[in-house]
Amino acid sequence: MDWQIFGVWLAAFMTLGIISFLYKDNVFYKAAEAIFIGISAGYWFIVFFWDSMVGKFYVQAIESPEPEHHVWVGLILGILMLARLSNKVGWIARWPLAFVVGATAGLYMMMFFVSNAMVQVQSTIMPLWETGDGWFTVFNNIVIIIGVTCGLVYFFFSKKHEGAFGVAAKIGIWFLMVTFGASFGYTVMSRMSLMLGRLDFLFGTWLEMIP
Amino acid sequence: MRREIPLVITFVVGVVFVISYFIPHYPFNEFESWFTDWFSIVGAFAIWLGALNLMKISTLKIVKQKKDWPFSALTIVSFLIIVIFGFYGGKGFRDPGTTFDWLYVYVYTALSSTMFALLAFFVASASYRAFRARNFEATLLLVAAFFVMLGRVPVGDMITGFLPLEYQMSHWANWVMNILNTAGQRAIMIGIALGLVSTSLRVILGLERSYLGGD
Amino acid sequence: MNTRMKEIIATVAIVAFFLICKYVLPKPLEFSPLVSNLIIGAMAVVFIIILIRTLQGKYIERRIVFLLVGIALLLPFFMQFDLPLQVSPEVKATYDALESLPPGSKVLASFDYDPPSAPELQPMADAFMQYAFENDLKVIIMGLWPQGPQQANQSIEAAFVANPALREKVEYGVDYVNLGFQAGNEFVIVGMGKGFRSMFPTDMNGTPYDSIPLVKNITNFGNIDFSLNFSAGKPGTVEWVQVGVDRYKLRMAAGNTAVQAPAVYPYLNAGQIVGLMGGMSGAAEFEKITGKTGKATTYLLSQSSAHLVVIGLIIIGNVAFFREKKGGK
Amino acid sequence: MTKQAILAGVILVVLLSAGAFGQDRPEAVVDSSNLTGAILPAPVTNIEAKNHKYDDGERIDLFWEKSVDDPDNIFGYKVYRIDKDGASELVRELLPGTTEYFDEEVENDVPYQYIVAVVGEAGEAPSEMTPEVMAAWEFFNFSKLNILILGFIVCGSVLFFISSAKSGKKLFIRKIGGLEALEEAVGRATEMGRPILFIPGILDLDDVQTLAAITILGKVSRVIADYDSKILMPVSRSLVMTSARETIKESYMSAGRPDGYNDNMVQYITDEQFGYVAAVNGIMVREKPATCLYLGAFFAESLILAETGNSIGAIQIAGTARPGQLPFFVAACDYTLIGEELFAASAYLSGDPKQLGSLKGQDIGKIVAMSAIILGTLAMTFASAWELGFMQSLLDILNSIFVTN
Repeated sequence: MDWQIFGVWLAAFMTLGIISFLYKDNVFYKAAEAIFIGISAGYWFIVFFWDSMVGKFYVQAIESPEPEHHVWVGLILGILMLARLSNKVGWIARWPLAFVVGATAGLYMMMFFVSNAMVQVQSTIMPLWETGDGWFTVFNNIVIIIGVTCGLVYFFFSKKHEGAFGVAAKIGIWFLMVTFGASFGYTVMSRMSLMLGRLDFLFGTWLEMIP
Repeated sequence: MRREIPLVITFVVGVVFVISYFIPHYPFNEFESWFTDWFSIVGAFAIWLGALNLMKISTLKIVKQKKDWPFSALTIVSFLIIVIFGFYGGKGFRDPGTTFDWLYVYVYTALSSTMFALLAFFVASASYRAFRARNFEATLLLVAAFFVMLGRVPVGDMITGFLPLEYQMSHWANWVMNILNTAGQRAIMIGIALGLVSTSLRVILGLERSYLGGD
Repeated sequence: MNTRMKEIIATVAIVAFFLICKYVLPKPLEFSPLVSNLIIGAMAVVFIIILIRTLQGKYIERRIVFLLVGIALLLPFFMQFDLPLQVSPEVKATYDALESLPPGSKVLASFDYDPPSAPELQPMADAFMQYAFENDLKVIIMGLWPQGPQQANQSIEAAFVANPALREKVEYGVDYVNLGFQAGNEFVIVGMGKGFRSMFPTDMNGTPYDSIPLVKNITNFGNIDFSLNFSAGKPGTVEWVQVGVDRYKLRMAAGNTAVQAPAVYPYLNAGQIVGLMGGMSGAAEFEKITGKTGKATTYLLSQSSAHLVVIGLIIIGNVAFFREKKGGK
Repeated sequence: MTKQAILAGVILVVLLSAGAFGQDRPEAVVDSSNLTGAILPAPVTNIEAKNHKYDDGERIDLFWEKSVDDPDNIFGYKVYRIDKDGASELVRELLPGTTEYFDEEVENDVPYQYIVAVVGEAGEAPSEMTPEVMAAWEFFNFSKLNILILGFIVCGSVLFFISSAKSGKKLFIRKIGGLEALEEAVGRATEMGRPILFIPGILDLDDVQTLAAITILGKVSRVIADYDSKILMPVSRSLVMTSARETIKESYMSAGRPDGYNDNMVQYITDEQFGYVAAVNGIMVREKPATCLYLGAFFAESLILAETGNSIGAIQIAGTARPGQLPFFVAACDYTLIGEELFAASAYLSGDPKQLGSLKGQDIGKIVAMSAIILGTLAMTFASAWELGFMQSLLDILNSIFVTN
């Protein structure tokens, strides 16, 4: 038996099984979903085993000519994580969890502050005067500056939205709406692309109808 | 003790990451690379925890003969199959041509892609039944969405084909994305960044403890 | 006839449909321009019927909408139209950045996506791989998503199929290397800033880092000339910008799924990334500008038709909504 | 004493480097013998070696201007490092077009010199030798001082407001529009005699959005208890179920109607995303709630829920901080709490000092951002339009505050 042809048929069957959910929840969908959950958990399990445990930990801690001993601490923290599976000693899993949360908080604090706040503020500072890029650029600069400032006003909670401040907040929400519209359009594009990929598989790879 | 030790760990680790951003040398750079190595290993165990938990729940379901238990059995079997082939394959387990790769291409890819592809249909049906220009804001949203949806595919330029090239739909979409969208996203971004800074600060200082759970 | 009967008949009909497609219909199937235009006309008529029904207050059923979308996505695959496609400035910037790299430059390509996002990102990756190999760029592949390195292998294979001469020319370990996946999300990038070796002690197949000619002299981002990131979410472009670009001064461009792309525009306009390819349209534009026409270009017609259907459905729904509102008052 | 030592050290280094200069260029460094009779390529010019600032003393940066024969007549560049004993080492071969190299294989506080040679067909054309340079160690990265100061301002104001809220000071938070809408919607369901559906997202209790949703649930269930209307709350996490039950029970107690509460108000369905959505859809179609509230962390299920809610004619109010789902909620719901508004609503309702203080502290950050943008823009505009000197200096100051590299 040719495994490739069998694979294509199997994949087609599974694809249709999941699509059948559109009609209603049914046994094919449930079976496909169950397989999906198992396969994807297994996939992650294996890749993490080979790439992280063998490819990194084992090489660094044991195989390397100059073993690094500190990674053993990481291993212990990791094993403590598995304590969660038990109700009795589950509390000890908080130690690795605290490590993860602390590391993430420390790193995010700097990452987001610099890249998403400071750099963005700095690059919003633009001239409202022609400096060689044409007046359309100036117009665009004005739009961006108004958009960012008014958007920030909308998310400002220490003052009532009234008077000039209220107007700014209103303009801010309009900008946010256009932004959401752009995301909306892009998300639709994305979702449709995903389905196109599946149809290409069904009617191209499997049924061989697509030129 | 059950509460204090995690708080100390969070504090020390968080502070090291912040300080090593400013002070580039020993001992902070050393600690930072240690912690980075540990994080990678703990991350792997977190995934295993998820997988083992799934096995635990599925097994319990089968043992207690709960509703839909045969599907749990299916989950366990498919988990075991891919894990066995993964271990068996050695370091080159996912090279093209291996059984693991076959499972990836024909089972995993088919299932995961189709699962998400269903959303295409839900978006369409919600477009018909739910997305309404019920006020000025929602109208603005939908109009911007139209510009982008038309401008990002050739059909937009076909519809506006009578206009000069630089006034066609795709240029309008470019403008919406690069100017209006950038402005709005930037405001959101700055807001989220400040929110993250204050949350992280609370976590590091131990003012925020909800991640530790109850008791 | 009860529901059970109906369902059985429908199932039989679906199976029959696929069997006919597989064994009866000509392969490949191509519609003549006349048939294509007739189909487009028929779709327009269907929409008018839906509009009328909706205005009468009879909303059509969800499943019919599903079917309609399926048809609108599928049929354009068999039609032949020449589509105008204008390359957007952000895609052109990506291409220009690649063009400016002298042969032998080291490009770090991070594959941060999984199969569901492959329809959008794989065409970009395929075109990039072929371009890189043809222009003698040295590619260092890695993944922050476990599936990434495997998707990269598919891209390499696609490049070899598109240009068979490359199979002889390109050598693993010298012209490209696949470092595989590493756990730890953005912390992997932090670690790579200190040294690639510590995060990837071996490549995907267990070869030690120091015995791979291409990378043995690479310590960290300082030795990388350019980076391209294919990203479907977190961790992805945002994390690469925050750590790789802003902290370690990496020069980078990104290919994103359409869902993620709008949030990346501020980085583009702040100069944190030099170029951006967003979603299927970005992929098609990149294929066009590199001249490596592939899947994305063939999807464009279906993509267009899907957008029109969604816009049509929103308009119909809203027309009915305003009519109801008027009637209600 | 120390001063003298430093002085002595400096003199020593100067002498040593002078000695190094005095030496002949090491013969072994480059092979410039002209074998083929072809002409040697032009050497690079303006070569400069610098200590890389603000690191652990582990890197020397090398810059030069490329040879005029680049790229047509050369094969590339070779970088040589000469240590204090005069021994040279080839550190890297580089491609044509390169104008910089960062040497990270140096030792801390050891003097080095460099030569960059252009490699052509005829051999190698060496550059001048650079003056001695050492990779030095700096205590603090002063190029990031501004980040530290700004960070202190934001973090400091968060902490300040948290402590002042804790000490009982009343902090003003503007009214959130969605909260009024929330109350109206509950009232409407009561009038119609139909239930209210509350979905707290699909993430667990460790997500802040879920926590905010539970806080708002406290308020909503209080109104429900007062009006004696009915609430339906299918959830996808067992922990969320427990805490939601407690919250609703408390509301009924404080409304003086403990008998009105029962556990069936909150039901755990399943952790599985689509399975959960299918079940919620079923409940919606069967029970026809008049009001649907979606507050918390949502993923792809957002539009499926909103669509079903719309088809049964319910009033829908949503709130999430997940940007990907906000567009769908805004388009499909009657009112949406956008991003931070969800947290602000929760802070407003709970009066929790931690939340209120953070919100206020973030507002300070926003004031800084907004004023920097406005001031900077004005300064830049005036500086570029009329070349006003003091505006240029203001701009320079602002730039130095926000510069990140």
